[in-house]
Amino acid sequence: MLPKLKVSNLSCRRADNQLFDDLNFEVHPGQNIEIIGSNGSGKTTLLRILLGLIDIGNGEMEWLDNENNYNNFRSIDCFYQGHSLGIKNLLSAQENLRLSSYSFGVSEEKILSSLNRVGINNHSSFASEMSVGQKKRISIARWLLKDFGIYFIDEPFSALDDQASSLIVEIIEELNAKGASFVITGHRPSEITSNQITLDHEV
Amino acid sequence: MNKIWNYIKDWFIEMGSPPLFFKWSSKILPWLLFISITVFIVGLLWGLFYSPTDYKQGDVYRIIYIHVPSAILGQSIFMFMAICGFITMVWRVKISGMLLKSAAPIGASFTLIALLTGSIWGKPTWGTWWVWDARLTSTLILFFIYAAIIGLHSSIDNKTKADRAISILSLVGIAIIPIIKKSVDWWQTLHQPSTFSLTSAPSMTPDMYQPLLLCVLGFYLIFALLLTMNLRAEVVIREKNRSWVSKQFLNLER
Amino acid sequence: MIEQISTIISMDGNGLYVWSCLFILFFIIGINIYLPNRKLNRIYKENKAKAQ
Amino acid sequence: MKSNIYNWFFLILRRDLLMAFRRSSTYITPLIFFLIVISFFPIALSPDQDFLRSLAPGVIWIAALLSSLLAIETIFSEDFRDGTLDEFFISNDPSFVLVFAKVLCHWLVTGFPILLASLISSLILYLPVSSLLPMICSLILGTFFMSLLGAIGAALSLGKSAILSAIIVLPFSIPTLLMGTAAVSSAIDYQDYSGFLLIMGAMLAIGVPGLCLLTVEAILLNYE
Repeated sequence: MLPKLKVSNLSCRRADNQLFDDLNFEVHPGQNIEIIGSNGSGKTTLLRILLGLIDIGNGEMEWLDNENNYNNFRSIDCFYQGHSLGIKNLLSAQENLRLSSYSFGVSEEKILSSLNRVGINNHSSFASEMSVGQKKRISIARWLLKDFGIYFIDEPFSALDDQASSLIVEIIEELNAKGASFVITGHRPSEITSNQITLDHEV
Repeated sequence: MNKIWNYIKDWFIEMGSPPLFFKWSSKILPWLLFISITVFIVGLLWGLFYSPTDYKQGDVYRIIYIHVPSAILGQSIFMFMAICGFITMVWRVKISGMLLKSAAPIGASFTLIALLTGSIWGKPTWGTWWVWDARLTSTLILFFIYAAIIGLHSSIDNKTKADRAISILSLVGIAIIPIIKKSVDWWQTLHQPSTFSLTSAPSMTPDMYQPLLLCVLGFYLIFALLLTMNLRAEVVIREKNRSWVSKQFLNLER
Repeated sequence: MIEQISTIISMDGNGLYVWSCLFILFFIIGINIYLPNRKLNRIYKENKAKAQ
Repeated sequence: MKSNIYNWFFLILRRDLLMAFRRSSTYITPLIFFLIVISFFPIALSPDQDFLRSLAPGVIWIAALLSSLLAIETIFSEDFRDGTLDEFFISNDPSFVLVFAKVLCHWLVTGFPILLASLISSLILYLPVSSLLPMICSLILGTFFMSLLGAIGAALSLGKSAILSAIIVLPFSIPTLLMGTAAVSSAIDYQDYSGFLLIMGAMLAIGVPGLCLLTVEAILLNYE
């Protein structure tokens, strides 16, 4: 199968630091990529460059479009979750999920079942009343709303108990089976993939 | 046509690359220093000593040779900054962001000179240090806008990011400054008849006008000089860890 | 000669205004020349010290 | 179902309004601030009726300007902090629509209560009834323009002090202030005020697309 995203010769420098240089990788359907690096090594910047949020990198990113051609425009459904979870405190769990699914329209059952899948049962209570772990679970529930092409997740394994991290691994494997790919970042290698890119320029 | 345009653009980008800029500016700096200071001093001497005395205001009108050029500079530097801001936003040329940053304090200085000298001029002619005249007010606001740009730049630590932030602000400014000038004029006509006008002699004689033109030219040259100096300092500070700085600026071979 | 100079300087009693304007002009331009050169000098000294 | 621009616009608007009404301080604080500032002028200057009447347009306008500026500082910061702004910006929907929706929501939440409060303050500042209409019209146009300007200030100073965004925005607000006060005071003098309102409308018409686009650029800067 063709890779969904081809990155070649990507490099980026910020002020005096070369964040990364000559980065090459491909994201294949159903396979994951993990970007490992310490704080300030440019993990988040890399994700943002990939998604086109900022335009400070040099190099080529090619996305597979519907007709199996590569071009520079992102036409694959992408899901991005940054450092912060994207959960609004003043909305309930259900409303948060409904907001994330505005553009593709998801039935209420799907929302509820996604929430149940991650172990959130009080659907209508505000996110402000929930703990950080529970908010993290809501954000994981959003992965299940639709079959996205590539998931870009910034540090999914930080600040989680064992139970929650095994839940994440489970869900990632489940989604991989459907053909989705994950691009995740982290401080140290996790068990979900052996396909790792290390960003370690010496500061 | 397109080819020529691209050629010109590439040439400018190449000339604007920090090491090359530092090299050629080092060569022209002594010349610029000499020419600008000569024209500046000659213009001021001519205006302050050899031009005729105004029959109405007496010798105090000679402040015009300081006041008017700096007011003109205050406005045209903002125009310059807006052009730099546009280039920074559209083509992401690094040097134009630095130009914008280095021009801001100079523009603020000239606007401040215009304000202070205008106020000093006001004392003997109007009998008071400050009048809420339309031009004075809009110059004051221009000064505030310069201050806002400088303040914004210093508050952002990432300097490339700060350059782009102030280029956005300078673009907003260039759109709104004409509106400010126009609205202050209207405000004047509404509240009080504009009894005061800064150019008290409406038709100047040529021997008053010629030194004024020379002064304006001299001020522009001084601006070019100050800008080059500021930009050189800016470039070296931004890139002080690069190898070209130690080679060219410090003449060291590490 | 001295009288001529003093009439030029006093400018019919308005001299104070004109000369203070001139002073402000040179003072502010002087600051603008001094500051970037001081920055350059500081970096020059720092790097010289580092190199030796 | 494919989302179009209007769905996207109303989604943001609905979401922001919903959240604003769940946290009542968003619309009550600027309102109270406005009334406090208004009531300080008679106390500090003089309770004389004629004096206050001549001062009223300026006082109301300054208070409206400051309170809408005070409130706009948080327009993007919360979304930026909790990551929802990232999501909006990587989605394929146009981001200037997002900015416009957020500005409109902010205006509905803060500018609109200020309009109502300005009616009350016209009573305590002895403003004649004939000048109420130009005051309301100019405040509608002016506070909306201020919200747009404030949005760009807030985006540029995201995560920094509120005073910085005030410094950025206040010099640019002069035309609005002048036109607004001029409209009200010419109505007090029984003169034609429509010209001032037309100019404010023209500024708004240019400001909506221009400032929204520049605000998008300013927000994107914060991701670098």
